[in-house]
Amino acid sequence: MAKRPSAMDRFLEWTLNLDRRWIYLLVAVSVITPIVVPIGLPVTTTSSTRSAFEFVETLKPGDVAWLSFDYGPSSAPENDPMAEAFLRQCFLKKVRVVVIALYPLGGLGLANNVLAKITAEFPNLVYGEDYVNLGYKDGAAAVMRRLGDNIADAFPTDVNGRPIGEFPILRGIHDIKQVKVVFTAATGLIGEYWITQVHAQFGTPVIIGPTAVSAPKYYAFLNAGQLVGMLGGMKGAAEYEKLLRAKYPELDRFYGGTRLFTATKGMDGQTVLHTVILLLILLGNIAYLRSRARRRVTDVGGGRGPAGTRP
Amino acid sequence: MRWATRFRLLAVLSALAGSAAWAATSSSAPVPANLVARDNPGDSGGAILLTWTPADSGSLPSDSIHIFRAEAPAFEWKQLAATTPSAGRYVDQTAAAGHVYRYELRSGGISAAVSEPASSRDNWFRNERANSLIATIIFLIAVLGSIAMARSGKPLFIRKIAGLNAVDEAIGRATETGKKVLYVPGIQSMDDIQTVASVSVLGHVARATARYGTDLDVANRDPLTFASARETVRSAYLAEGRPDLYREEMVNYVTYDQFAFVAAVSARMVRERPATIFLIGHFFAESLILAETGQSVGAIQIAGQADPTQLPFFVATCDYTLIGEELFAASAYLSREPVLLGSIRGQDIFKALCLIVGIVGIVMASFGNNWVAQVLLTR
Amino acid sequence: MSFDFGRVALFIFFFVVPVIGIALGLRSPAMRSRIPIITAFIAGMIPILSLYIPKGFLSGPQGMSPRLDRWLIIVAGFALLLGIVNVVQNNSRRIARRDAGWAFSVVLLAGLLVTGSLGIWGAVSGEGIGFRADGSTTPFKWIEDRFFQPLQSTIFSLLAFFMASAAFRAFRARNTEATILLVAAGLVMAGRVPLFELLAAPFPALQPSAASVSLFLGGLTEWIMNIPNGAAQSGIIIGDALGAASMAIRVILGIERGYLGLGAGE
Amino acid sequence: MTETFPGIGIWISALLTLFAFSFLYKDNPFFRFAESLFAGVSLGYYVGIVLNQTLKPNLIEPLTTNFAGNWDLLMAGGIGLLLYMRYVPKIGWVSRYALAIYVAYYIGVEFTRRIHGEVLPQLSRTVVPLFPWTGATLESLVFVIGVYSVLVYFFFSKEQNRVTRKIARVGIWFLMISFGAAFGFTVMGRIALLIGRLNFLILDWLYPALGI
Repeated sequence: MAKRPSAMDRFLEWTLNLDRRWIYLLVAVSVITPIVVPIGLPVTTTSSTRSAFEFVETLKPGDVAWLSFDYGPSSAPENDPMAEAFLRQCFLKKVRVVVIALYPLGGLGLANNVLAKITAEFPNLVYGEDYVNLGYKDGAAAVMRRLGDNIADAFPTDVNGRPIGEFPILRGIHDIKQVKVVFTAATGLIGEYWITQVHAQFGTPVIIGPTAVSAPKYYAFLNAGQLVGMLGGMKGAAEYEKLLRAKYPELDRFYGGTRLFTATKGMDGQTVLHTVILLLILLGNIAYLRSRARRRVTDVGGGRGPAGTRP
Repeated sequence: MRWATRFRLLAVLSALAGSAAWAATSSSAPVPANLVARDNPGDSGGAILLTWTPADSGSLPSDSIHIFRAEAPAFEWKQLAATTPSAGRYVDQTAAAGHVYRYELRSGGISAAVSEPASSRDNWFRNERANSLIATIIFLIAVLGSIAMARSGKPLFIRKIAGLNAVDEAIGRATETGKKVLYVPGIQSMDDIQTVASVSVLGHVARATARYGTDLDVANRDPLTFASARETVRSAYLAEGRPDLYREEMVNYVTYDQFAFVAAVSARMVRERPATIFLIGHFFAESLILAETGQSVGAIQIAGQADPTQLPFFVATCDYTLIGEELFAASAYLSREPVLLGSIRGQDIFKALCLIVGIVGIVMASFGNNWVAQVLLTR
Repeated sequence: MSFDFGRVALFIFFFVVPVIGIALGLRSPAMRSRIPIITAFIAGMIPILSLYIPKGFLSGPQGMSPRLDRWLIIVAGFALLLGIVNVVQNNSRRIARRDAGWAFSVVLLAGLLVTGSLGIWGAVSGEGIGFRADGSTTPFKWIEDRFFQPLQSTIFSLLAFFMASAAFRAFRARNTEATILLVAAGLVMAGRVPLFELLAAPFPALQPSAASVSLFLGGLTEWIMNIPNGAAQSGIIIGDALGAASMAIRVILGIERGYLGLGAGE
Repeated sequence: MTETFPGIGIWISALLTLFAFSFLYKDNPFFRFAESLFAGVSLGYYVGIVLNQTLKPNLIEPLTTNFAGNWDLLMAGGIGLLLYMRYVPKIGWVSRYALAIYVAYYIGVEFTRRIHGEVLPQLSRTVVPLFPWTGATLESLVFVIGVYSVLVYFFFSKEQNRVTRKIARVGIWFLMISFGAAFGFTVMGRIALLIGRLNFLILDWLYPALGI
């Protein structure tokens, strides 16, 4: 005699057959509410982000750092805060920054926008001395080979076409070996090339800020000492922002503003939707396990149900 | 070559690499002495290596020493750099190739040591990368040797991947219920090796559906993949002697737009409720709609992809997933193509060597000798 | 014309040899596949050899390898635009035959034409495609900021919806592997966001214990990412690297020729 | 403080964003319009960056300013143009030379990364002491078992005997934990994109438009 499905089972069955667009609505609401009503949940830092932050803190005024925009608009909400936080930290420490972009699908536009936004916050910076934007270049792997010997081979001019010989910042820097750190905000493969090609062959320390989708892979490179730090996705960016504001309280005027998008504020929406998705997975699996248990009672032979397969 | 002999060869060669990379440094002396200047080894020229017996800084007037350089023929001394006496070595990166230089160490104004003339030149081998070259040579021997063996007709063994049993079982289920089999070979073109592997798995599936007379439907997004999938299915039905069962519209081209393709195929799943769905090839995140719809129509789903980004979702939604290299092993097992069989065997040999070197290294490290880890580090 | 070995060697390998190959190929089709394999071998070996041989003629400032790098930056630019030719072909054919949805092909070609010509204008006029010297934005950049960026990021943000719906309707712990996966996923998700602080927000009394639970889960997640995940990723990296290295060898030695658009036998 | 009324640019971005979101309701012409416009604009974007950032500074200017020193770049341009010959009927095979150089060079550079930059450093990381028993060596033991069992799992040219089948089983468990971790991270990655877009729609468009 089949076990009669309880009210709970009927409810679960009903929710499972709901149109998927109700779930889409639930997702939209879970993201919109924290934007309209910010919660301000705490952020805890992890060792991979702390080691990145502390390494940049060891740089001395006048050192040259390298920032590479290897992502596109499709991952800007995760990577922009990383690039902005790194630039603010360098400019506060009087570290000079060379900016390039190697991601074809939109890297250059983001480099221009982020640089314009941050240099507006530090009015006394001089283009060509404190920072320079060398723009985009095709053939990322070939560009990195040239950076190992002679930067001018790959980037003869800056983003506006001016020969790089004119810029004092590059006078002491002939190739990437003399750069103190390369920070790559990355989405796909190009970020990995900095580790397995530039660091492996030229030794320049690399910090990577990957999207959350590609972050798990970089724990293997972090363990092997091929990286000096990593910011994993939006959470990594929020951790870096927390460390930055703790060390440099004067940055609160940028991070405090209500309208400015920061990774820390984004984490509110992340938390709400993480909770919703965890509940959805639990609910879905409870319904699945109960229906499978019920079916096992009815099929004495314990054969495979229509949707089930061998356990 | 049997593994035992290959292992002895590796041990000898890496010992050679170990000694070449490490020059012993002598003990310290009161004043930095016998300064030697010579071409920096293993580079493209333009650098001169200075080595001197390091002095303990206590016995010197100032705690740092200054390096001076004089270029032939004038030989007037110019300050080059400053370093600590205990360093024992310094590399002058600014020495133009072919020019002759002499170097002098001065501490607190008094000259401590002067070197013979030296000039930099380009060298034939970067000895710091000997380990990487040896590993590459061993890899070449393993892979090219295995491919040559496979091409010479020697039958190479590949174990049957568990996934292929799942494939046959899933087609059996479709035959039982009389419903169709839907196959999606990924959304990339034939220049993606995962699509090539998927088409060879499709050949196996088509032969099974030809044998059992099950209805087959192959939905394509890329024109090139569509052409080679149609060719594969037609020859599979011929090989099984059932050309009569082959229908032109079995292999069809849906559309090129990524999201439109996914929406159209999931609508087809809901309409025709296939018993078995194969999602094998290179997919991107929107493939979640396919896996979810397939699950909701109660189909058995077999997925397969080499690049790991989609694998977590396929494992969570599908009944069986070919993971990473398994997809290529499956296509090698099915196609018996000598080059594929040889490559997989060559890679396995090198993986076995990595395991052996790793375990030997761990045993030695456990007894305090960290030499293997140092040998493996690349610069 | 300064004579140096690197430049002349590349001239022979990548100009003289292809010209001879094309001449021979015009007469006998067999040559059309054999000589490109030689060119591929040379182009593939130069970067590999320059990793180990620093000799001037190969890796020096004017050697073959640096010069080939500079060439291949330029060739990569041309290759990036290769896709445009068959997109224009397909879509103009779609418009000519008034296939279903040909209006969207018009939209596609219009977008390509306008943005492309603004890009060309930026190069010809010297204005560039970013900020002008006085800080104002070029028309190309205006289109990038207002059309390109929002479209790309929104189309990708749809994936969050698909994932949430699949989470509810499709992610099942149907076998041991999927169970381990979902349990690890749950722990990592709960460890990377202040989940318990959110749940305890309306109950001040629970907040300290919520914070300690989050701290513990955060530590557990970090351990999962470093050790079990780190180990598995390291194994995957070694396996994939050997697969890609063997594919590279097969292409450079001409064993694998599919990329040239010809069968292995031809 | 109330933002100024959003300009035409913000309105266009917001409209295109809503067109793209309309796919959630169902596949409709507005979404197809947004998707096609995106495909066209991104190809036009490639033309802009390739011409301005690569061909002009690295090819055209060196040839025009110092031809004697850079005449060999002509061949690079020639190879690039040769790629396009594949679309010319009958003599399309000529483009094989350009394709051979392009594909073989970048796969050769990839080869320099794979063994030198990935296999050896990762293998070197697994060579760690396992004695004496401490917290650290125990953790190293788990790590080493993980790496080597995954390697054994991807072993195909030998039949699995009793021992290797168990080791491969352990390998699968490590793989599943790392897939679970990747799953958790990917969830955060996808949500971040949505937060970015809705943040734009609400704070940069809706609020200023409503004068909040």
